[in-house]
Amino acid sequence: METLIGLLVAAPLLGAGVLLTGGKRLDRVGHWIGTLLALLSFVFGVVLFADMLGKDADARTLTSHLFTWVPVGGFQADVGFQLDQLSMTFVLLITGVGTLIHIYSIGYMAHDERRRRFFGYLNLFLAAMLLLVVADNYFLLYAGWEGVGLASYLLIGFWQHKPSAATAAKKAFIVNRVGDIGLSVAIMLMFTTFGSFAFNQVLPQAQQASTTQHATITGIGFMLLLAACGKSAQVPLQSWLGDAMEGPTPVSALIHAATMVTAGVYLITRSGAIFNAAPDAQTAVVTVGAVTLLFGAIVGCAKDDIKKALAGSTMSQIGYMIMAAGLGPIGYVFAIMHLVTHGFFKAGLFLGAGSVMHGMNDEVDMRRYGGLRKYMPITFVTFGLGYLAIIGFPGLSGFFSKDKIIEAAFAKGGTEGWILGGAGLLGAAITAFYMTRVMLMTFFGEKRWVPDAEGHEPHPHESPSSMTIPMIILAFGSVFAGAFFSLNSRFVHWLEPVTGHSEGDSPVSAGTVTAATMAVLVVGVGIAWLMYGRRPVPSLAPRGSLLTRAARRDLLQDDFNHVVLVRGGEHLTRSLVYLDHSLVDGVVNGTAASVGGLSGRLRRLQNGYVRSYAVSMLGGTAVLVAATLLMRAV
Amino acid sequence: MSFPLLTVTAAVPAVGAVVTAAVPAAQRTAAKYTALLFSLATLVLAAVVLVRFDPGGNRYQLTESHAWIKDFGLRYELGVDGIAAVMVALTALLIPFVMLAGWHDADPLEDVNPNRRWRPTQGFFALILLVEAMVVLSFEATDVFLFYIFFEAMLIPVYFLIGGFGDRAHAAGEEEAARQRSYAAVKFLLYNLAGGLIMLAAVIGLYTVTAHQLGTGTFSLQEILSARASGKLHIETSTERWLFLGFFFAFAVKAPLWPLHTWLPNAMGESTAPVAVLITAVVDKVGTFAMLRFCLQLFPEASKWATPVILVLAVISIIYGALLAVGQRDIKRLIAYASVSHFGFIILGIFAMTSQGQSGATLYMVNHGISTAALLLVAGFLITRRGSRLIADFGGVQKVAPVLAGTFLIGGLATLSLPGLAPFVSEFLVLVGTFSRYPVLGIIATLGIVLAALYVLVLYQRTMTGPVKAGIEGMSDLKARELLVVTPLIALLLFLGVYPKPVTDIVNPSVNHTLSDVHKTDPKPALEAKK
Amino acid sequence: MPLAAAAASQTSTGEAVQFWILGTVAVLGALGTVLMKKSIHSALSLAGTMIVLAVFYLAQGAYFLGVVQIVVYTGAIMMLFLFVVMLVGITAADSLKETLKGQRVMAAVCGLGFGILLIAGISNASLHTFTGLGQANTVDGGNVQGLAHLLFTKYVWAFEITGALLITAAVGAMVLTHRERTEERRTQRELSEARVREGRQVTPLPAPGTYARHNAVDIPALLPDGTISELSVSSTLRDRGQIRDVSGDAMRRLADLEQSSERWLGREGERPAAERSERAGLAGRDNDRAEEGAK
Amino acid sequence: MNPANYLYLSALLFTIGAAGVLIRRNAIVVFMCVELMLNACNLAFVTFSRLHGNLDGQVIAFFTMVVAAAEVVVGLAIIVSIFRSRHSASVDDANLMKL
Repeated sequence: METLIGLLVAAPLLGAGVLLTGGKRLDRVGHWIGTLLALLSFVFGVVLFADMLGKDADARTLTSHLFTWVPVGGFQADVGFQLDQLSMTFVLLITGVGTLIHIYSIGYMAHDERRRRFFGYLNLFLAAMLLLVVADNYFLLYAGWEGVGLASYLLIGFWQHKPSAATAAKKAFIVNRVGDIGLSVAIMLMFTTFGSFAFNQVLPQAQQASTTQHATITGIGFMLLLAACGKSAQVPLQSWLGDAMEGPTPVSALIHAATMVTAGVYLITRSGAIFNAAPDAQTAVVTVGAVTLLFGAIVGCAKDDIKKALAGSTMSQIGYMIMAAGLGPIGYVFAIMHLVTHGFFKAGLFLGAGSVMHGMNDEVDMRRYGGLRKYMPITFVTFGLGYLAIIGFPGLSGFFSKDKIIEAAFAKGGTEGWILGGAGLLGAAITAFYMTRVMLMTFFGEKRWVPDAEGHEPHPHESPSSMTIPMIILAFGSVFAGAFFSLNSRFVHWLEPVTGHSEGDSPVSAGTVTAATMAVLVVGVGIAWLMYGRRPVPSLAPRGSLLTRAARRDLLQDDFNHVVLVRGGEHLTRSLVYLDHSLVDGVVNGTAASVGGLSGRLRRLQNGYVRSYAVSMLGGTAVLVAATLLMRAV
Repeated sequence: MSFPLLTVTAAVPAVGAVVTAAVPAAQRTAAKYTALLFSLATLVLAAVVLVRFDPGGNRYQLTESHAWIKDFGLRYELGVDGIAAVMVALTALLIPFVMLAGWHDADPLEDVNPNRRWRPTQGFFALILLVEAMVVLSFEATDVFLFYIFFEAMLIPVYFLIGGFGDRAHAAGEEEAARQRSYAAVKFLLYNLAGGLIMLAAVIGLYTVTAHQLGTGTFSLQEILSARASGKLHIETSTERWLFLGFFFAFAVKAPLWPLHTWLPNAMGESTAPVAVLITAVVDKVGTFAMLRFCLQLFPEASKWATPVILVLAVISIIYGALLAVGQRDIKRLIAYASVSHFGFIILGIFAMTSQGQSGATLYMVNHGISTAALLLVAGFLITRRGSRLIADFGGVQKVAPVLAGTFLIGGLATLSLPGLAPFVSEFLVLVGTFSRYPVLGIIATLGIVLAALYVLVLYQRTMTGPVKAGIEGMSDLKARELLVVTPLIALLLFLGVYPKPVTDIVNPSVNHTLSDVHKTDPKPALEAKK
Repeated sequence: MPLAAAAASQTSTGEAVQFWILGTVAVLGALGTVLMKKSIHSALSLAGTMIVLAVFYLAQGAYFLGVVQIVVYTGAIMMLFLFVVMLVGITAADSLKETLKGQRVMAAVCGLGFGILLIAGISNASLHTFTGLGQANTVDGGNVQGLAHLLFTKYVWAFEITGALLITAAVGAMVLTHRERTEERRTQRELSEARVREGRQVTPLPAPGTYARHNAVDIPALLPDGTISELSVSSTLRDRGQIRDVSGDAMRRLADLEQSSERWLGREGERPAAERSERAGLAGRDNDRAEEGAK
Repeated sequence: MNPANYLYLSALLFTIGAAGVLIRRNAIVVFMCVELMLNACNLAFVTFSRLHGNLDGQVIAFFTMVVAAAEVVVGLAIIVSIFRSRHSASVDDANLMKL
């Protein structure tokens, strides 16, 4: 079984290797190879899962040590895997959703001449993401962490001929790198504190270490949070996610909705022991989560680009998860549960959006959709189910997971609990609003279609079955996953051995919270219907209020980045280039010039007349004779 | 007497240089193959050195020692420790690729009378082999003066390589190109000569100190070390500091360390890509290597005394080099400044005085050699195709030459230390090694990884992505010869990224020796220290 | 001059007298070498000094060197100098006016300083008596044998090297003075074609030697109007200013000759001198024309 | 007579020769002055030979003569070839040895 973990990672890695180096020969079968290997990986995952279910709840962790990666003195980095329930959850999500999206992409990318490479990149992503979740130490996790960043970079920039895509890819990678500083510093801190960075060394000792090394542990917590912010697009490192929608839609579904962006949640949950020992860091985590869930939701309300609206939603939903993870043992399980259900419905929503775009000549502006439900029935139904799931319609999966998080937030207790719970409720309302808006603008109302840049009239049509089948499966998941997990607290029991779980004592009862959630849901949907359902949607965006305009520009965060970081950086580098040339080089060149000037003077002595030279020779000889005589005399 | 393996390893390229230079003018291709053959033979010998080296054995192995000039205590002493063995292997490894990449760089431009006795091609390849011989000898020499001789002598062939075989892709025309080329070559020479002269003074100073205290002066590293260990030799603190500074200055110029770095962008910008690789990946490594071997071993106390300043300079190099790389408009100058940043990491690792730092620094030397070679050689192919090295002249290359773009990206990703590629391991080791003793410097240095991502990706974005620019449309993809250059380098980057253990196993014992020279041990983890 | 005494350890009064007289000559010769305006005079002064030195050598028991000094130095090397002076031109006298600023002052300072230092050094040494060469010159049976013994034993290596040097120098001198022909030798046809093309002097150059009394290459031919033809004498002579003027002096001498012949014939004082000279000029021109016609 | 007198004479001749080298511009005369200096040295050698009572000094003087001969041969050849190309025997005219 242990070797199977390695194969789990190796299968898509092999796919990536073959597809990326195979050349044009594989163009015709490349997508099949990619999909098959993703499926193979999923099968391995299922086999492992079945094996795991057959064991005792406390003995389910599988480990496998492959080889020593970097052995230098006390620094022993291993390539070793650890598969426990938490990893298993991710493995299934990644390989499952991943396989579906591979299948979807066969149809979606059918007309792209670089489809083989696309599948290579997707496989590379799967491998890196699997490595991330099955690594048994932070160093190897870091490798997977950067690996998914690379895959994300390659896939966002897949249509490299578009400058906007290339810029977005670069931005994603660099913002992620800022977060990576956090992870690397965290690893260094672990090394200097614990002498190791393996999960089984660091985590059990964290609690005890916090008595003597409290500041360090808190530092580690903050650094891990920075890393999570980068990868999971949390404030203040969220700016890349919206731009990342430049990538092909399956990429947005897989990487920027279902899996990679949730890696931050995984990291925090995995490092739960550290956060438990560092309450200050936990406070920071919940703050970031709460801010982001509102931030993302507000941004989502203002975007007219369907994918960017969904991206705002992703940000907001991950905010929920981060907030839950920051709550400690009362929230870890629900963070992961929401993560899984979100993986289903958000992937489904993105695939639906992709299907819509596919039918609408790649138009992304929702103001130019409208009335599509008749033309794309399957897409409409699956998208609709995803919509109901995300807003938390009772009985669907989003209802169970989100409700639990809000409950847990209240259960945090004290003022903090109220604030977080309130933020969660507000977020739920806004979620209901913007998702209803998306739904209404896309599928209802009258047609607002316009010809594309080349003058082709859109002819909306249902997508091929390779695209609809994954959507249907995901919709299935969005509907039933939540209920399945919540029945008998199945998910809680499943994860409890890894993350630990405590109920907490909520000041408000579960029923009250559910009622409140329902109430805000109705309010959100109602407002949206009033604004976009009853009235026709203008096909050009109105100017909007100050908040709307700010939200359209990602609440001015990009402008801030642009002014402070980009412009400032440009000025800094430009002035440094100038300084390097004039000051550092100038000092040296100046020395050279003054020596040159001096030698120019001295050169005059060298007048080319042999007789002058002879005089100096004779003079020199005279001096030597004089010196000899003097030495003798002395 | 056993077989003088080290001498032969250095002698083969030296003989090769003579043979190549002697090939008749018209037989250019024969000259190329001759040179390649000799470089491959050197590679085989270097591999033998690596295999014969026993990590568990003596500190210096395969030693050779002969009196040279008795009256001055000069000895012909060779020997390798793990670090030197690895560096020799790196040198021998890169030279064949440099030659293959520069296969046509020294071909005479068309309409040259074949009967003329002008033989630039022979000269180019002979000079490369000569550089190889000198570099190998300076890695192998355990006599300070012997080292000094080769350290300085290698300037001469490099000078001619920069000044005589410049980049043909120059925007400002033939005459301006020649002017800048000679400026770059002279700057290179003057900087390094200045460093070398100061070092010479320190070398002589060391001799007088040993002559004074031991009766007979010596330059032999091992004699000095054993004399110091037995207490016969005691260098006064102030003397030691001055001697250290003399040595360090020369190495810092060569390395190059901020603010002595400005020769590198000129030299790399004006020379052809293979020569630039030779400079940054091979020749400059002698500087950092010598810091490890000579500065730390000969002057342990002074090294510790100077450590704070050097570390700060190294961190400045890292950040400064990276920031300047972001601001460059010329591909090769960008890579040059990136190298300045990377050399900052190497020096940081050396002077952090932890086993992670120094092993990381040694590994970094190897990895930087390979990754820079990969990136720069592909950049060279790119530049040759377009006839320009300005970033602004490129765009959309990925569309017309995907393999070229892909290899360029991999080289770039290696440069920005992506996990899975070799430089990541070394960079992280250096950072961990630094952090465990100097947390603040470690964190500042970590910022370098963001800047690295910035300059690499900006470069990639501007040259490879976006719409296809004018002048790019007909660009051909990599040819078989070029693939032969790039593929093994990339394979090596991947291999060492995933499994660097073979190298670290050779390097670690030597690093521990060096650390014990400076009486330093790794800091204990905080938890254990508490107990 | 008493040869035996020269080898003795003591200097005789005779030697002292000889030293003071010949030493003065040597210094005068040296000064002459430096200060004479014409190089030929310098060479002769130098030869004088060298001969004096040869005498000094002999006086000091260096018989072989004394002879060599005269035979090789004064005889051969100075001749070589004279040859070169001849080649370069004896009248290419360089003025003694100094052109380099400060050169003369510096030369004087350095020279004087050096001389004073040397003399001070010598006077510092306590030299009172000669050991004398009596023994050294007799042990091998003579001065020449003694030198030969040293040369072929102790100094044989230096001797060989010096021999090699001499050979190299001889070859070097040949290489240096040998003029490499850098272009194809032009045939007579090409030369004549070039001459016609240039159009300046199509015909051969006029021959010199009007009124030749001997091998008169330095006497230019006269053109019909009585002026001399520059082309008829070698350009080297022209540069040296060694063209003999025929117009006045020679005419007069010719007239004298005619006069004396007339006297001899007994027709003295028939015509005035002016008329005679005019006729002589005419005759000369006729002669010229006849010569050109013949060519 | 004091043996040093020969040496004084030698020094005097040498100095005069040296001054001649510095003052004269005609290359041939310069060469003659060099010869003069060499001869002055020879006189000193011969005198030393007599002072010490062995023949080594004379051997050196002999070598000096040979070397002087070689030098004159090459030197004059150089003068001739310079004269050919520059039509001057002045050492000041050969002043290309500067930047």
